[in-house]
Amino acid sequence: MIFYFLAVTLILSAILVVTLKNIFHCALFLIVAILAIAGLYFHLQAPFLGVVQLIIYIGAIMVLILFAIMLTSRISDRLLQTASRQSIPALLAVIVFILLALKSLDKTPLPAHIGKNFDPILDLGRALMTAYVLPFEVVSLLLLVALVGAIALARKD
Amino acid sequence: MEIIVLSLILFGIGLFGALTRKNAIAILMAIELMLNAVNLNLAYFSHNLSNISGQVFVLFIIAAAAAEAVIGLAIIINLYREFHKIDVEEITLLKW
Amino acid sequence: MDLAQDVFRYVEKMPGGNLILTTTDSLFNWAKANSLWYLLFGLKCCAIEMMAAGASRYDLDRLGLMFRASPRQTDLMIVAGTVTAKMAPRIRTLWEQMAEPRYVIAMGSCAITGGAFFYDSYAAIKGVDEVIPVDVYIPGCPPRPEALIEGILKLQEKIKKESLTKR
Amino acid sequence: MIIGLIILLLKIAAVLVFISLTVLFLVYAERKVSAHFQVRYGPMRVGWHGGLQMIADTIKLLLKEDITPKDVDKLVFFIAPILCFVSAYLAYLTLPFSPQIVVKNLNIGLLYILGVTSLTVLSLMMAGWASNNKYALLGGFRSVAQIISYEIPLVLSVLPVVMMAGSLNLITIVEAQKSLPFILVQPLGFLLYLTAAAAEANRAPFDIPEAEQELVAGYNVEYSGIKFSMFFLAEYVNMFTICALAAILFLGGWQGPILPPVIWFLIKVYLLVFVLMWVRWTFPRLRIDQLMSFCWKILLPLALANFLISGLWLVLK
Repeated sequence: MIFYFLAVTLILSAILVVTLKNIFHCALFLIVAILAIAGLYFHLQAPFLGVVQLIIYIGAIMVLILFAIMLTSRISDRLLQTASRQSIPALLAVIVFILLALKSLDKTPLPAHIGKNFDPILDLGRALMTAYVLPFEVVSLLLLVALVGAIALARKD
Repeated sequence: MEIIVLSLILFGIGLFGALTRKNAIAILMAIELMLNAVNLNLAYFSHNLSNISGQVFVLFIIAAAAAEAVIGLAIIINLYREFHKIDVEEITLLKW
Repeated sequence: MDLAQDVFRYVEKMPGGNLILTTTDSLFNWAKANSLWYLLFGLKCCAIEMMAAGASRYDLDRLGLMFRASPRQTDLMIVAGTVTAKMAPRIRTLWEQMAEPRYVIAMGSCAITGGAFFYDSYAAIKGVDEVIPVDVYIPGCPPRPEALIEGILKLQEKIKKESLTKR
Repeated sequence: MIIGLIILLLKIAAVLVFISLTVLFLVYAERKVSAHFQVRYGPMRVGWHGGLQMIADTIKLLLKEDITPKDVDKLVFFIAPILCFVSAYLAYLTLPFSPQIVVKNLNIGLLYILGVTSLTVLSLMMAGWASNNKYALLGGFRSVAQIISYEIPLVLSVLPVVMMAGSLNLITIVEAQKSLPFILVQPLGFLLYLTAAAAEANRAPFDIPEAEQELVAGYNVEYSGIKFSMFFLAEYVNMFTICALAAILFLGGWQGPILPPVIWFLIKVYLLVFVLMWVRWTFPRLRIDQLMSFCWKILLPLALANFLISGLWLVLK
């Protein structure tokens, strides 16, 4: 029940993100889509992911995108140009892609749900600090590099 | 099962947006949609197989997405300063 | 506000409607009279007296008056000082930006009639009521803070006589 | 199932009503405190010592004309205050007033509150953009830049508490402070939290987004009537939230002798609220560049150092 509600919200807002003409509204509907995905994470018993989605996607990434929109356009430029001559081939390509993927999904035997109980937060912390400690450090390095790179790109010299 | 189809549709919508949009920020938003579709898949399999690795990878992808958004937006702001527009079809500096 | 007025016009016709109406009227008028937020806006020397009235010794906050900088959120405009021909359109704009119900106090002789600039001035408007409607006039050049407070009390009395059906 | 749902809804309603009344009291207290700091009396005419002042203000704000200017983005202009209001209240879904009085005790309560409060940023941004007014836009820009900058020292100053309690659950964090409240171990962390949180809630001396002298009224310039009152109330709800969080994380929450837990909790929260008001009416406002450099050059290194030292201390203990 909750799942279908979230799924419909997600699909509708995602369609609006890629079709609306006003880019600020696009970004707002992207936020709705991200909220729906956070809800789906809670539904999948991954509450930590849901909250991280809230903090990082909405608190940081979407705010950055909104800032970029405000800096590069005005409220009076209401219309966003879309390449209409590409839309029909793009639609065809997307449909073919989805059909192919559905076909392959049909042929693949999916493993049945293993009802093993696990504490999502405790296990996540353990996994990050034992098996995945090296990737974890590499991610922090990546973030540092991105920070330096963004400052180097965006500063006026 | 439904979630895989859902994430597939979401990925398709994101792909459509990335193919048709001209505005660089709109393309970036479509790419965010695609990343989220992948994350949803990983979280679903983590739940289904009772294996925490999927969630760990979602965390890594979110970190990578943040880095990508920061660098992408810095580039877009720079482009706007240079050309006063951010339509990807009109910025043809690297085209011969 | 329009919707409320329609509703109250309808209530007035019902039996016993007048009783409901007077009770709500007095409640609403009490609220409006005791929470006059004034616009952070002064024109000339009278503005100094207005600031003094807002500060420690006279303390307009006792009467529930608080200043807001944005005209959208204010109820009362205290026109304190000479209205010049150049400033008049701005005052008109500010008044138009204020949300209903709104009140205006003309403070000091310049805002009432042009005061010392009544004769031989090409720049001064002869009274702010040529630009916007005024509810209370406070004479003086400039009026002392006590006079301003009395003017505000008079305005509160005036508000308490209002009715929702006719304004 | 249904009974559980009804009980949950009743709990939510009770908390909402309590918070709304508290907020009305806070606005009144702010006016009185400010007045007494400036050797004035504050509201005196409406009720005993102006006690009914907030009721008069509320009725008047509800009666005011609700203006929607001509060239605004109507949908976003309408949604922004609602989002601001709702996101301010969402934090109370997991904030415990005592071990029993909590709507839903989440395992990741602290993270949830931090995540939900980041929704406020969006509403401010939407309000600033949709108003189609340069003062509103500048106010929105400034408040968002300020809030997302101060979120980093805020989170870093909270992390040592999480390390010491070993949990993100707010009730567990309070119970970990049975012997001594964390403020005695983490005095620097408490100060950093309070500073960063005051900036998060746009309180003076960090209230640059609302600087009347330069920006008229910040992001809510074009709002009037009931929409403005939503922003106004959300601001005070946020102030109560940060003080409640500070009481839970650093002052030992509801723990104290003799008096019942809820009373202890409220005493601590109101004490912190009073400290914030005291700060507001004592210090002058910072400039925007001073504000930013204060965050990045002073608060952030201090928070990092505090984090590192507490980590080392916990490992070596």
